[in-house]
Amino acid sequence: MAVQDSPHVADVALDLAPAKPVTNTTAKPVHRLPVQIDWPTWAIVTTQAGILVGIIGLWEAAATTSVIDAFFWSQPSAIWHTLKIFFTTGDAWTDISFTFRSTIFGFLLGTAAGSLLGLSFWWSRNYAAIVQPYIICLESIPKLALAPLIILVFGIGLGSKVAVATALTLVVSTLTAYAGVKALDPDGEKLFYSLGATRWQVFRKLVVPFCLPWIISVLRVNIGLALTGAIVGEFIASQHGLGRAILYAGQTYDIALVWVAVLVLSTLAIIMYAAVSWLESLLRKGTRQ
Amino acid sequence: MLSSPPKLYVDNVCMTFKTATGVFEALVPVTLSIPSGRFVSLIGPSGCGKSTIFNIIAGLLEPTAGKVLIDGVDATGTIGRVGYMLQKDLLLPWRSVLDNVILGMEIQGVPLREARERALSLLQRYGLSGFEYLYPSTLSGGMRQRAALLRTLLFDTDIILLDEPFGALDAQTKLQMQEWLMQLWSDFGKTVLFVTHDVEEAIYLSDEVHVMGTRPGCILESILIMLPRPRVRTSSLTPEFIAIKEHCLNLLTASAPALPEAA
Amino acid sequence: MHASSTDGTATPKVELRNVNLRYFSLEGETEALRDTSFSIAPGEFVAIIGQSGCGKSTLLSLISGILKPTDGAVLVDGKLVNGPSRKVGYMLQQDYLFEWRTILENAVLGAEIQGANMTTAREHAKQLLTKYGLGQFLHHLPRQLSGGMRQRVALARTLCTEPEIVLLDEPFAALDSQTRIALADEVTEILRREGKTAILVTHDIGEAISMSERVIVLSRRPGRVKSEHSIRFATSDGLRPNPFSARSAPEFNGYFNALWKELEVHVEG
Amino acid sequence: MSKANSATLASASPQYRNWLQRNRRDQIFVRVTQLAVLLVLLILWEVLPKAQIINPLFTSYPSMLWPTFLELLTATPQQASILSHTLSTVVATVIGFAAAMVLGTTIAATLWWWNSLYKVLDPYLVVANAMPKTAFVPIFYIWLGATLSIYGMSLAISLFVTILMIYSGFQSIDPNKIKLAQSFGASKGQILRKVVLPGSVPTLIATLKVNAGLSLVGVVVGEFQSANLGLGYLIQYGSQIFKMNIVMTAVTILAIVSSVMYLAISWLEAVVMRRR
Repeated sequence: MAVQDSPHVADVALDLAPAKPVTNTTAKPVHRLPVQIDWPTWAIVTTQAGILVGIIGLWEAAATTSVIDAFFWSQPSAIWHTLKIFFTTGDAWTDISFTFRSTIFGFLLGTAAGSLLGLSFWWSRNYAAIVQPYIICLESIPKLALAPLIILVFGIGLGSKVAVATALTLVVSTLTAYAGVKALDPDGEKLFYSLGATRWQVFRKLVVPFCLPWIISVLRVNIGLALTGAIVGEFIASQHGLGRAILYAGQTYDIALVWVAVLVLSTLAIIMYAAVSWLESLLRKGTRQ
Repeated sequence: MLSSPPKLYVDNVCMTFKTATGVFEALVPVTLSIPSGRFVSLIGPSGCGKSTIFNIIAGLLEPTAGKVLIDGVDATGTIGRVGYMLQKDLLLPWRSVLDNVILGMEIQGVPLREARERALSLLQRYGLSGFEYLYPSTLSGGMRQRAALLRTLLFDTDIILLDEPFGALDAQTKLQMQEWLMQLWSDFGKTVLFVTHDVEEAIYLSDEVHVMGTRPGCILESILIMLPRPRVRTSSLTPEFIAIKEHCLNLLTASAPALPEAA
Repeated sequence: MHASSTDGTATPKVELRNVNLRYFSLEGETEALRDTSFSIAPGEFVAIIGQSGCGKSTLLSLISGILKPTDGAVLVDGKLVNGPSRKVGYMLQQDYLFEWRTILENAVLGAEIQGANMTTAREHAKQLLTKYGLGQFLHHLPRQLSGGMRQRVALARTLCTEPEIVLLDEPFAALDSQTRIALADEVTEILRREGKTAILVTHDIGEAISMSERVIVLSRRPGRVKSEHSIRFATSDGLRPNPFSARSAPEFNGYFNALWKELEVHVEG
Repeated sequence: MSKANSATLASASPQYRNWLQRNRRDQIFVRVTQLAVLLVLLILWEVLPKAQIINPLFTSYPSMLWPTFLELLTATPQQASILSHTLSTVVATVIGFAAAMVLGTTIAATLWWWNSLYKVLDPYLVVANAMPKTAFVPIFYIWLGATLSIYGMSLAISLFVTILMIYSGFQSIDPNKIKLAQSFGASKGQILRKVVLPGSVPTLIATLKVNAGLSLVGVVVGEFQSANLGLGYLIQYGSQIFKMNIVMTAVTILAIVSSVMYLAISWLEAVVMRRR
């Protein structure tokens, strides 16, 4: 290779080396490292905004010129109009508050109970072995399928929505906290015991702080699940809530209202998601000082 | 030999990185001239830019100034010219040892059959027979390093760069691997550039040791090791060896920043 | 300096009498140690070397009281060991500093667990950390420190509970060789000065020779004592040289070669 | 019980025999307790409603499951057989998650290839991922009709998770492995084919596990609203006419279906991971 690439005969001695088992036959083409050109931030932001504006503009134009059926798809101007009505004379705040409360209660209840349950598996291998198949069974059932049943038992009020949201978040938290317990390095426990620690001390000073990152990591997933639980609960039977608004508008073919309710719901979802992400980063800082 | 250019010539290479806090000088002009078939070591404290030099020679990093010449031809910024073994073995867990070893040839477009044939005979000769079809996860640290080294050798370049290949091994395995490497080097006659933390290892293996300093990275001194070859373990007991070792350690301690130091 | 023979008149600090240890699993039983006996005098520094998996670390777990022998007896100060004791400090291979605690909080962990007076413990830990050159890092987090510094914190944590016996399980294995030599020097010096009895388990023959007064070689699994070697260096002041100078002492190579042969090192494969 | 064969047992030390015995006792204890818990739950479920301590209207009885299942097996003019319901749910789930895997991986690879595109789409992906997809069930029904809307929901619910998970899997490949391939002169396509894709197989399988569950949820929720076919429909229908035995039977079958899917993926995982 060297010989072919360069006019200098650089290395006669090497090529004649008798012990060399592999001889160079292929000439290697010269490659350079592929260079990636990153767009500047302004170009990225402009494109991002452009996509949004483009979609809205096209949609409006297509609906006005009857390229798409405005009855089925509605159009941005009609949605804007409905949005104003929804907030001024409609039930916007009642619905938002209902959905928000179901979600938060379910989230808190499910996460707290689930994490404690998961951590408790550290205490006894037998106890964990006994309870585990039930937890896995609960994991494998799509909990949302139980929603009609839960609504039946808990009634059509706030309680049933909280129950659905709790059912969804509880199992995830349990399994995640248990995963943390299983990831404990036995040497860490060894160190504690070599210092003469009791089981309770190991739990408090090692197991809980060690598993906290796991418990925290599941918060963002859980807020989404709790919201889904609340919405599906409202689909099945409810008098309030954004989920009910979407369902009701769909059934009456008020597509603009469906869009409005979906939009408001998505905004709520993103705000809650962002809040939990912020909480998460705060907790992460807190637990590691 | 005098008229021919060195196998590898690192010509006044500088490297500065832009960071949030300003400009960081990783390397001030570094020049290395390495004749064909030499075994050359770089030693120095962490952060002295050893890995930066390697990345530049391998073409993975463009130097701020200076050139890399291979056989007298400008090879700055071209990849696939030298065999580069990184610090970790980086064996791909989804490939058998054999298929890991031929990765370089495969990327260069050598037909699989031919590549496997070439690799098989080498694996058998250099202590990996019986391991060809196993997956890396079943191998010990020493075996993994052997596979990684053979992968580098089979890439079939005249120059190979070894970045602390034995750093993660336990003391005994490390000694065995050094013997094994010496064997390979004398069989293949490659030009080797070797980075290590271990002064004794550097002297024991090399024809020439470059001691590096830090902040910014530079070469403090180049020391020719005139000890006779083949070397044996007892070479390290000779007064010459000890003298060189002490000299190196003195250079390193003089240049090292006062401990302790936050990472 | 100390009587290294087992028939000494004084009670040995640590004694193992015909210790057997088997690990049980569903796949079968593994014999880690067979009929192992030795004793260690107060203030002695002993190294234990052997191939990987020969039961070196198991020995330390036995002495610390975390494991119980299947047969035989482990004694500290002539008394049977039956559980972790405050007399024994254990330094593991990994530094095992907890990320959610500051350096100082990590160092006082032992005192905290043992319910000692925290104000004094904190003072003591501060003194130790300052002595080891970590005075300005008391409130840093472990991940802000380099490997060598982390090991020094682990040492401070071990010594903070004032153990009489210090067990070192390959404490430098994860460090690069320059840091390793420097830290070995420091640790040996500290342990000697404070008159601790120390047991070092290591892979590294050089480390064993340069740090200890006696080297015990374990055979392959099941581990048993294969041989013992007293390490002595002739020095002008009659004191032991520090590990760094021990490495270049004329006796070093003789010991090295003898132990190298003992370990029956073969090329793997 | 144990894998220790008789030959090793014969030579086993008394302590080991003791240990094995204790271990065996523990295992038996665990199994017995598990069964006992199950039995107690079933008995409570059977007895409490019968004794009118809890309202049987809400709970049905475990003894009703099997008769109800047999009853539902035969199709009537108003009601399809329970087998058709099950099949419909399974087909929609598989279509949805298979489509999500293929589409998601392709999109993730494109984003890996073209980093600026990723930066542009990143906020949209995050928003789409945070949105409760189930809220779209009514609109999907209007746009896509009864059957397609269920497939659509099944795809929509798992697509964005797939893209984000696989993309972050691509990102988490050890950069040194990429560097290694580059030092051999590899092109971007070679890096994708030889390092990034095979290295992401564990991520792909993890995604598959998440998706199977998600798609099933999407299908069931879709069926609540729209279909006259599917297990979700059966659950909703049963609860509306207060026939709890239908609901319980359908939920049980759903649990079996989802366990089978989970086991199938775990088996696939074991097969793939055996080579690592």
